[in-house]
Amino acid sequence: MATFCYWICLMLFAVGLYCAVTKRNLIKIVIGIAIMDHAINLFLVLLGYRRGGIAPILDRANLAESGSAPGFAERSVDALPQAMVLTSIVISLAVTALLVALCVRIYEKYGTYDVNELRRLRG
Amino acid sequence: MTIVLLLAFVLGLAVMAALVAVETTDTLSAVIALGALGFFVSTGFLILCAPDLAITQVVVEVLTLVVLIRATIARGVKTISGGGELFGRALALVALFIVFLVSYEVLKQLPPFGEPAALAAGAGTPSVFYLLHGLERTGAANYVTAIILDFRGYDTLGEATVIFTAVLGATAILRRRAHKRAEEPTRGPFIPRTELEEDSP
Amino acid sequence: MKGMSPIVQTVTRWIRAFIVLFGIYVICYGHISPGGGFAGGVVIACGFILLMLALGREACERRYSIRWAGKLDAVGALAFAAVALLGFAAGLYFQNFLGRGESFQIRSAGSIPLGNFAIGLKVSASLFLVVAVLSVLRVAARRPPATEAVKPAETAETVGPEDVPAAGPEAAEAAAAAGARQVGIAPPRAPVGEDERLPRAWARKRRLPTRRRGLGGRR
Amino acid sequence: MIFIPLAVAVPLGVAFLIALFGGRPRWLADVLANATAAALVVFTILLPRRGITIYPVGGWGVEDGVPTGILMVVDGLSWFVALTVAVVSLAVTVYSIAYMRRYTAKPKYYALLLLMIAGMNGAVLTGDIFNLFVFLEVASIASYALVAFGTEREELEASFKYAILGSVGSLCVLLGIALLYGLAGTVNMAQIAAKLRAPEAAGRMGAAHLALALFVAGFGLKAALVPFHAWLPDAHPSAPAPVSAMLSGVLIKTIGVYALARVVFHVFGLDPKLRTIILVLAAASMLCAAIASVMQRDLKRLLAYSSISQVGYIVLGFGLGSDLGALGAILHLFNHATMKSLLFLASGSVEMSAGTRDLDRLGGLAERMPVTAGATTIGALGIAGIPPFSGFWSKLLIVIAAVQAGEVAMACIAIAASLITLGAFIGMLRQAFFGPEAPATAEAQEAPAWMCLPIVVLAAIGLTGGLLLLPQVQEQVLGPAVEAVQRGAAYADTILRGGR
Repeated sequence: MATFCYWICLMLFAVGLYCAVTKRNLIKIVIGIAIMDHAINLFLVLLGYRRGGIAPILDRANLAESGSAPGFAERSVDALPQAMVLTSIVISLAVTALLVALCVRIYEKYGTYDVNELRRLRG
Repeated sequence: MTIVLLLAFVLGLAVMAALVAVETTDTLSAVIALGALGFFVSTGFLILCAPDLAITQVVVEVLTLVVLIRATIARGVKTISGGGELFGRALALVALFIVFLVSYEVLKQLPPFGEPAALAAGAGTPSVFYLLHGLERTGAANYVTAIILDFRGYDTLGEATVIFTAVLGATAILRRRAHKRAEEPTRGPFIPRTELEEDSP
Repeated sequence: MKGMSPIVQTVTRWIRAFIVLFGIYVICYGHISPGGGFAGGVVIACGFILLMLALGREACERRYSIRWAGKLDAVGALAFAAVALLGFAAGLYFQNFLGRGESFQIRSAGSIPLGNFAIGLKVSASLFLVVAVLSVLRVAARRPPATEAVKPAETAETVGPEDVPAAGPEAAEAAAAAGARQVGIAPPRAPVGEDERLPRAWARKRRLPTRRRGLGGRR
Repeated sequence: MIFIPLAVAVPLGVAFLIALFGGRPRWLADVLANATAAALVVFTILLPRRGITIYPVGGWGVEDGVPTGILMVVDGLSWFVALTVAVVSLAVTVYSIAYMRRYTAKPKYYALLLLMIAGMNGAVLTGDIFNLFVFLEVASIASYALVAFGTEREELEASFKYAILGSVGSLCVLLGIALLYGLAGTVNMAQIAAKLRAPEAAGRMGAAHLALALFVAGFGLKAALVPFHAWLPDAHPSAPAPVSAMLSGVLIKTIGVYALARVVFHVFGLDPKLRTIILVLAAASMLCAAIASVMQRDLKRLLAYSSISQVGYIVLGFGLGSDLGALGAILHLFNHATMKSLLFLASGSVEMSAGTRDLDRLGGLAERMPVTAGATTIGALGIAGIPPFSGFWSKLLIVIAAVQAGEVAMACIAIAASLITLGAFIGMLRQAFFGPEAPATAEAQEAPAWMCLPIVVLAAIGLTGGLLLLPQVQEQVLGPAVEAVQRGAAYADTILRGGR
């Protein structure tokens, strides 16, 4: 049961990979890349979860309740993967924006979003 | 135990949204399904005690939707139906099955869901150091921001550069005219490329 | 993109101030409460994009030219690089060169709030720039150019604004070559008379290029 | 010591400045970019190359075995690759002064070029695997935009294909990093290596091997090894000449081959199974790409295919695992970087003055473009492995190392691929430069001065490349690099001790 969530993330990654590889519509390929990105971000945060943990954000109530910073450290969830995922989310937004810019420009030149059409037109 | 059930429910919905995004023929509904996937992932972050990520994921998802819809709805894009070549799909399905087998075998070797290797007792990992000394060393109460801007600020510099590069690249790609016309003044011998067809008819 | 109904426009004008305020709050309190430079920056970018969607690109164009967004983007990036280089003052690259202050206050984390502000400015400016640039080209592709002879709508030459932000001398020189051009971004538009207020039916009636015609039209 | 962060911070800062002020005086972008490239050459020469130097970014060093922040690690290998990047970037920026006049938005071009250089420097100098991914992404996104800089039909399509495959490669690398984080709980390369070798990790080797497979796939895709090379023959020819020189010359080597070598040698260690996989990939790259390059009629596509096969040589050299193999691979990395960028820059000159790249419509350019023709001959023969030029020495070392390591089949494949490449290049030279006059090249003239200067300098480096093997020179330059590659497990222990 414990690895069920990991397994779902890898399935999401596989669905994204399948979409990016076999689809003929440019926008679908970009969606496939975005799905893969979501899957890996979720997988990273899952790896950092501690059973019964609380968010790694300290405030007066938390500090008072858990006595001292080390006390809080025992109860808090791992903060490092959250920092990495924050970076990875924004990277995936940047890549999606660039790919959409390419798609818009390709549509303007070729008049279609179909990958097979592009190859044929290039001739 | 309820966390795993809740997560399984949310992730199951996420996988369903992904499958809808992949299999539907209309591009616009595919983009909206991607949006739904993003919001499920954001809910998953909330369940996993990552409020920073939930906020960022929701807002970034809104922006991804705006950008993607901008590229689809304006074009009145026709539905590109008709499957990819059958052989490709079959090959992909076989590959998926192999990935499923390998991953199930491998994931059993990862530490179980509740006990991350980074926070294991006695593991001299940076994560334990950040949780122990985050407040006193950096003064920031939000450990994620402390890591992003102080412990690993160099990552965020790379991150800011990634956004800057993507935006600069998008504006460079979307500029109206890429090659100067022959009559424009340029120093040195200038011969426009012969196969260069004009940008627009 | 002619913008949405007046109700949406007025509501947007009011809400946008609160959205940007929330974004600034998320940035400033990034090191105390959840949020931070990225989340706040994206919220502010959404505020401006909401305005652009609601009021229509031309109206938004006159107030926030895309060139400014490009400049702010680079200024934000330079600010963050400067915060990093100031770290040398405290000895090593990226060091936290300010005192730590007492915790749970806004001044509490030394150079982290500075980093948050720089990242927030940078992310909001650049993401607004991307969406603005994407919408600029798309509109141009559909609108027949006001200056040249009437051409069938789909094969209209992509007028659009010259080389969108900071194109520098080429833009000016190309602008001179391409005939009279208003200052700023938007190319000469037909007066906001009949073209703007065309009935919505006209827009829907003109069929967009189907696969076959698209090919023919394209060549 | 201070030059380590400056090697990344200066190109970033100048790129932001160019994007801010780029347009104002026309020459500002050119001057800033070239000054930065020159400064980078000086910075990289002054980097400390002996042993391992750790630069704790932000003051968070290694505290009793725990790396508390991102460490910038400089050893012989990263020093040498950073030097190669700096030399080729200087040649490319000088070349772009004249070549990029035909494009609009030149300041944006220079900003993107500097960002790519900063990304490569960041990826080479870091000791943190997530940081390596971030800077790899910076360099890749800048190269996607630069490939599509001309916004022509085939450039956009090639750039889209490259961007999709590049993104899939980066995502495989990120998934590998996530798996390693699951296993080791850290992202510092040295600590990952230590934890993977620790006793209690023995049961988890299956996940480590999956992560390794993902790294080989991801970095192999960035390095365009054969099963993943589909994007390179489209992306490089359609990019502007200076961009394809940077892509072929250094980009596939820094974020592809160097990253693969760093992960394989210092994080996982080279065990026999992995060694055979790498050798098979290298052999496939060498042979298939060389055969494909013979059949090309487009000048730049021919060069692109030969890039793939030469990367195969470098991966073969590293894969052998012996000292001689590493020496041959490192020298070939430098030789191929300088001479392939020379060939792509020369093809840009040919394209600019003759107006076309199609070999059938080119001919007899030698009289009209003596400098370009001479330099191209040096470059082509150098890569093909003709004795006096530097390419010969590195290929010879790799073949000898292969024979010594008992991989005679690999040595034969290497020699065969070298002969095929020689045939392809001689065909190209005869067709384009020394053949009969062709109508398209009737009014071709020599390229402007700014474009000939870097070509001549790179040709000179090609001629004198063999001197790097002189005993006292080699000990200074190549010795630290080979020692860094062969350090293997000691890399992690030295860093976790936080010292020399």
